[in-house]
Amino acid sequence: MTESPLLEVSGLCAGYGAVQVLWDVDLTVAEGELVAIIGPNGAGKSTLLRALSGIIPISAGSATFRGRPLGGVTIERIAGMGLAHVPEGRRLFPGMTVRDNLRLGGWRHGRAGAGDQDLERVLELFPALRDRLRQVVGSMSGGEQQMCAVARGLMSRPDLLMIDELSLGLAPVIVEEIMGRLPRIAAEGTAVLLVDQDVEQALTVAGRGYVLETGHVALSGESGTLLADPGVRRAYLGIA
Amino acid sequence: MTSVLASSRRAWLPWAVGVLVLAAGFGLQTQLYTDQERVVTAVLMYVVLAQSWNLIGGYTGYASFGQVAFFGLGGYVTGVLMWQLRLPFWWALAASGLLAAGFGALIGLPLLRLKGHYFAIAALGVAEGTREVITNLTSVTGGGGGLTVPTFGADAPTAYLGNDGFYVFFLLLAAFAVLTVTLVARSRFGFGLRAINQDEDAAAAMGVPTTRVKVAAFSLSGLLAGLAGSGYAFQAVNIYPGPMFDVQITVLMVVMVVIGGSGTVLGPVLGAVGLQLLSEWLRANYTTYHTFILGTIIVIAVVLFPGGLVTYVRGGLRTGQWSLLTSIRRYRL
Amino acid sequence: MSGAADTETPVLEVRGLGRRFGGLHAVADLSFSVPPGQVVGVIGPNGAGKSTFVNLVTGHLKPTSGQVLLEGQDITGEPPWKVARARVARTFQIVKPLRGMTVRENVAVGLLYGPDASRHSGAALRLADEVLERVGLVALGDVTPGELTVADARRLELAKALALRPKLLLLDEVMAGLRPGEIEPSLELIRSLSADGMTVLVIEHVMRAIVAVSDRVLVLHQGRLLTDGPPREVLADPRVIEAYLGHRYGRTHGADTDREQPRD
Amino acid sequence: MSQFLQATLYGVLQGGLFALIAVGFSLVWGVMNVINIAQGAFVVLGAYLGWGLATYAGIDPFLGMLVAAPVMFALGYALQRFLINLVVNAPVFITLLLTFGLDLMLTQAMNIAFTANYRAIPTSYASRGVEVLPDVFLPLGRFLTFGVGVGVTLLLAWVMSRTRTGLSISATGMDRGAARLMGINARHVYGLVFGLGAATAGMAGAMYGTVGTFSPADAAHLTLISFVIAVLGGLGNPYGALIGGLVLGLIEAWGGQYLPGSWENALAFGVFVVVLLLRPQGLVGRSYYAARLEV
Repeated sequence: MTESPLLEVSGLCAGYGAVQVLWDVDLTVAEGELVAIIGPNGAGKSTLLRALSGIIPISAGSATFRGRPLGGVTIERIAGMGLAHVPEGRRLFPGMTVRDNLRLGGWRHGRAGAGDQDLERVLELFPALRDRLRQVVGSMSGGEQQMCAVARGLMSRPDLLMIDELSLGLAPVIVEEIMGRLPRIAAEGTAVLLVDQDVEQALTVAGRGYVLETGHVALSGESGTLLADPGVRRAYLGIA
Repeated sequence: MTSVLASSRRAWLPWAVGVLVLAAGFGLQTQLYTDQERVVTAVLMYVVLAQSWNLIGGYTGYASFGQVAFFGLGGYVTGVLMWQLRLPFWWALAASGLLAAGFGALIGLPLLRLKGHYFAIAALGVAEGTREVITNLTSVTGGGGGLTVPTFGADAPTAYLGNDGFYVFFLLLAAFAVLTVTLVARSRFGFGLRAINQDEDAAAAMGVPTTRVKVAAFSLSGLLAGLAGSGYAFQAVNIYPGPMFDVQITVLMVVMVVIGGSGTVLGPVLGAVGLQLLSEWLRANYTTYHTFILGTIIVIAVVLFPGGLVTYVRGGLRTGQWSLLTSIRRYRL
Repeated sequence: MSGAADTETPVLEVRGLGRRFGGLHAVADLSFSVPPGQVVGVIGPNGAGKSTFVNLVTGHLKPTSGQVLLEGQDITGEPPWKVARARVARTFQIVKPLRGMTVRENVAVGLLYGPDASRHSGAALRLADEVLERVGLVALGDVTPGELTVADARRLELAKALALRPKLLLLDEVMAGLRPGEIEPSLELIRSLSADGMTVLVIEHVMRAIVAVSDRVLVLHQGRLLTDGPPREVLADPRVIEAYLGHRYGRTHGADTDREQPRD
Repeated sequence: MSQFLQATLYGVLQGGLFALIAVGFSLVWGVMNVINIAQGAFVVLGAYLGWGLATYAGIDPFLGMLVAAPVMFALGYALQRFLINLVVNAPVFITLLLTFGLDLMLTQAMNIAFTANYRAIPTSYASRGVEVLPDVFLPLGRFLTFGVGVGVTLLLAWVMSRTRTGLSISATGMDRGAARLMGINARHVYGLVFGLGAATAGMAGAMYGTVGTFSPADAAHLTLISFVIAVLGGLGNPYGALIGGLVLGLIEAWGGQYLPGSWENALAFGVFVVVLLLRPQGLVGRSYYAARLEV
C-alpha cells in the first residue's frame, strides 16, 4: 500500500489527568481494513479509542485521520470527520426507540442525510432490528442493543468505525453473529477498529491485530500469527 | 487555617487571633454610631447562619436549601414562648436551639437518605411547608398577622436588650458558632463529615456510621440557625412568617459560604462579613442599583472562584497558580 | 502461609450467596469458605461478578439470597460501617480517595472510626504515619490524592483499608493499571500481611500477580463459581482459558496447557 | 356539588398555566442539570413584554406572546452560550448560585425599569365567563391561558420527541457523551434548551399578566412553583410538567375551597416532600435524564 493509511497513530500518550495510561502507541488502519485491538482488562484499549475520538486529550505523540490531526479537535468535529465510535457499554439513548437512535446516528449528514437508504443498509446488515424499530432500546436484550449500537455507528456512513468491547456481557452465539457482519462492513468501505477481550473471535474476523499490555503495544501482526503466538496467552494469563 | 499537623507547633496562634478578634469586636462597639451598630449586628448574625449552613452544606456536602426553616422555627419558638407563656428570653433561647436541633434530627433521618439536589429541594419543601404550618396555626402563632414579642414594662418576661445588648448577644453567638465549627473541623466528627462529603461508600468502608453522622451534623447546624432565629425574633419584636422563613435568607447563607470557601472555618466568616457589609454599603450609596450590583458581583465571583475565596488563595499559595481562568477551563463545556 | 487446619473456624464463609439486578444474576449460589491466614485469589473475566461479590461481603450491596459469615458470625445485610468495625477491610476497584483531604487525613478517618477508634484526631494523624510507612507512602502524607500517580493512589487505597487493622482484607484490583515494576512491591506487601496472620482475598485481573501470591484461586464466571484450587491447576483448566480468551480458544489451545504444565 | 366542580375547573385551568410556567425550568434542569433560579424572573419579564406591547403598541397579549417568545429565546440562548456555559460542568449548586445572581440582576432591573407597582394586561374578553353547568362558570381569560399553556406544553413535547432538533436535545439530556459522539454540538443544544426555557417562560408570563396582577416581586414565588411542579412531574419531561401543573393546580383549588386559611399551601409542600421521598424521579419521570454528563 503506497498511499498514507486512513488512521495513523504514532508515539501516542494519553491518560486521565495526571494519570498516564497509554505509552508510545503506534498503530495504523488502512481504508476498508478490519483491525483488532486485544489485551487484558486495564491494558488501555478503551483509553486508546477515547483518545482517538477526542473524549480525552492526547498528551503526546500524534494521531491523524485522512491526514488531518485529531489532537485538540472536539468530539463533535471528529465525529463529523467520519470517525464513528461505538463506546463501551453501548451508551444507547435508553428512553428512545431504535429508529430514533439510528436517526441520531446519522446526525453528521444534516437534515438531508441519514435518509431511508442508510436505514435500509443497516437493517439489511442487522435484520433483527427491522421488527424492533419502534421499540424503546432500554427494553431490548443486550445482543439487540449491541446490534443497535453498531448500526447507529454505521448510520453516519463513517470511513472508520471503532467498536469498544463488542462482546462484553453477550452470549457467544450473539457475539458470533455480530462479529460475522464486520468483514462485510469493511468490504463495503468502512474500516473497522475492533476492541475486544475475546481473542479468538476478534482475530478470526480481523486481518491484523495489536495486543496491548499495560498501555504498550506488546505484539502486533497478522491475525494468524498472533493466534499462534504464546505471547498472547502470556499477556492474558501471565503464564505460558 | 493550616492543616492540623502543621499547626501543632503554633496551635495557639488561631486561638490568639480569635480572642483578639473577639476583643476587637467589643472595642469596635464603642466606636460605632447606632446605625452602624445595627449593621454590624446583622453581619454577626449572618456569620452564625453561614456557619450553620457550612456544617451541613460545606463540611458534609449536603446542600440544604431549607436551612431557613431552623431560623424561622427558632424565631417562632421564642416568639410564642415569650408571648403566650411569658417565658424569659433565655429560657426561650435554649428551647429554640434545642427544638431546632431536634427538628433537624427528625427531618434529617428521612431526608438525608436522598442524594445531591434531591436532598436540597426536599429541604426547601420542608422549609416552605413549615412556614405554611406556622402561618395557619393562627391561635398559637398569630398566623399571617404575625406576633409581637412583649418587650416593655411589666408585661415583658425579659427586658428588651437594646442595640448594645443585641450587638453583644450576636457577637457572642458568632464567636460560639465559629468556635463550634473550629472544634468540629479538628475533631473525629469533622473527619467523618469530610469523609462523607468526599465519598460516602468509602467513608462507610472505613467504619463511619454515615447516617448517624449526617443527622448529627444537620441537627447541629439546626441548633446554630435556631439560636440565631431566636435572637433575631426578640430583636425584631414583630415577627411574621414571610420574613422569618424567607427563602432569600437560605440563599444568602449559601452564597456567603460558597463565595468565602465552603468546608473551611474562615471562609464563611469572610463571606458573611464581606457580602453583608458590601450589601449594606451598596444599599446606602447606590440605593436603586444595590441588588443589581450585588447580583453582578455574585455572578462574577461564581464564575471566577467557584471553590470560594479561601480555597482559591490557599491553592494559589500552595501551587503558585493564580490564574483566574483555571476554574473556567475546568467547568466549561 | 496457608497451613490452616480444616477444623478451624473459617474467617469468611459464604453460603448460597446471590444477588440479582433485575433479571440478571450478577452473583448466584456462591458457597465457599476461607480459613485464617490464607491468601485467596479471585479471578474471572469482566462481568463475572467479582466486584459484586466484594460488595455483598462488605455490606455495600444487600444479597438477594444466602449468607455471609465472619468467623462464624452472621453478618449478612449489616451496614458497611458495622462490617468495617468487625475488621473486614476492602479497597475499591475504582479507587475512592477522599479527595479534599490529605493522604494522612485519609488514613486517619479509618483510625478514628474503625474498630480501634481513637478519639483524638491528633493521635490518629500520628498513627496514620505508621500505616503509611507500611505501604511506602509516608513521604506523601501532606499531599492530596489528586496529585498521586496511579501506583500511589492504589497504595493509598490499601493504606485506608489497613487503617482498620483488618482480619479479612478484600483487595479489589489493587494492581490494575500498574506497570510491571510496580506490581512486585504490592505482592511483597500482601505476603507480609499474610505472614502477620491476615486473611486476604485478592480480586485481580493481573494473573501473574495472582499466581505469585495466592495459596488458592477461585474462578468466577457469569456469577458462579467455576473452579477452586491451587493457582497453576486452575489456570491450566481449559474451562478457565475458555472463559477468558473466548469460547473457541479454550478448545484449540487447551491441549497445549496440559503439555506445558509439568515444566513447573 | 357545583362548588366542587367550580373548584375543580378552576384548578385544572390554573394547572395548564402552571405547566407552561414550569416546563422550561424542568427542561433546563433535566437536560443540563442546571437549576435556573431566574425562571420566575423570566416569567415576569415575559409579562412586562406582553404588557409593553399591549400598552404601547396595542397588540393583544395573546399575539404579544408570539413576540415575547423569540425575544426571550435570544436572551436565553445568549445567557447560556456566553455565561452559564463557563461553569456548566461545576457542581449543581454552583450553577444555582450563578442563576441566583442573574435573578437578582433581572429582578432589580425590572424594578428600576417598571417600578415595583402591580400591573395587569387588560383585555376586553378575559373577565367574561360562560355558565357551562348550573352555577359553574368558565372564565374565558383563564380558559384561553389554559389552552395556550397546555397547547404550548404539548407542542414542546411533540418537538422533543418528533423533530430532529428535539431528538438531539433528548439525546444530550440522556447521555451527553454519546450525543457528542454522534456529532451533536452539545454547546448549541444547551443554548437551545436554555433559550426554549426562557421562551416558554416568557409566553407563560404574558398569559400570567392577563389573568392577574404581577410585579417583579412575584419572581421568587414563580420559581418556587416551577420547582414544585418540575419535581412532582419529573425532570426534563413536558408531560411531567403538565401533570405536575395539574396536580398543583388542583391541590391549590380544592385546598382553597375546603381547607381553612391557607392550609392548601402546606398541603402542596407536604405532597412535594412525600413525592420526593417515595419517587425522587417524579410522578412520570424517568431516572436516566442527566445521568451521564462526564464528557
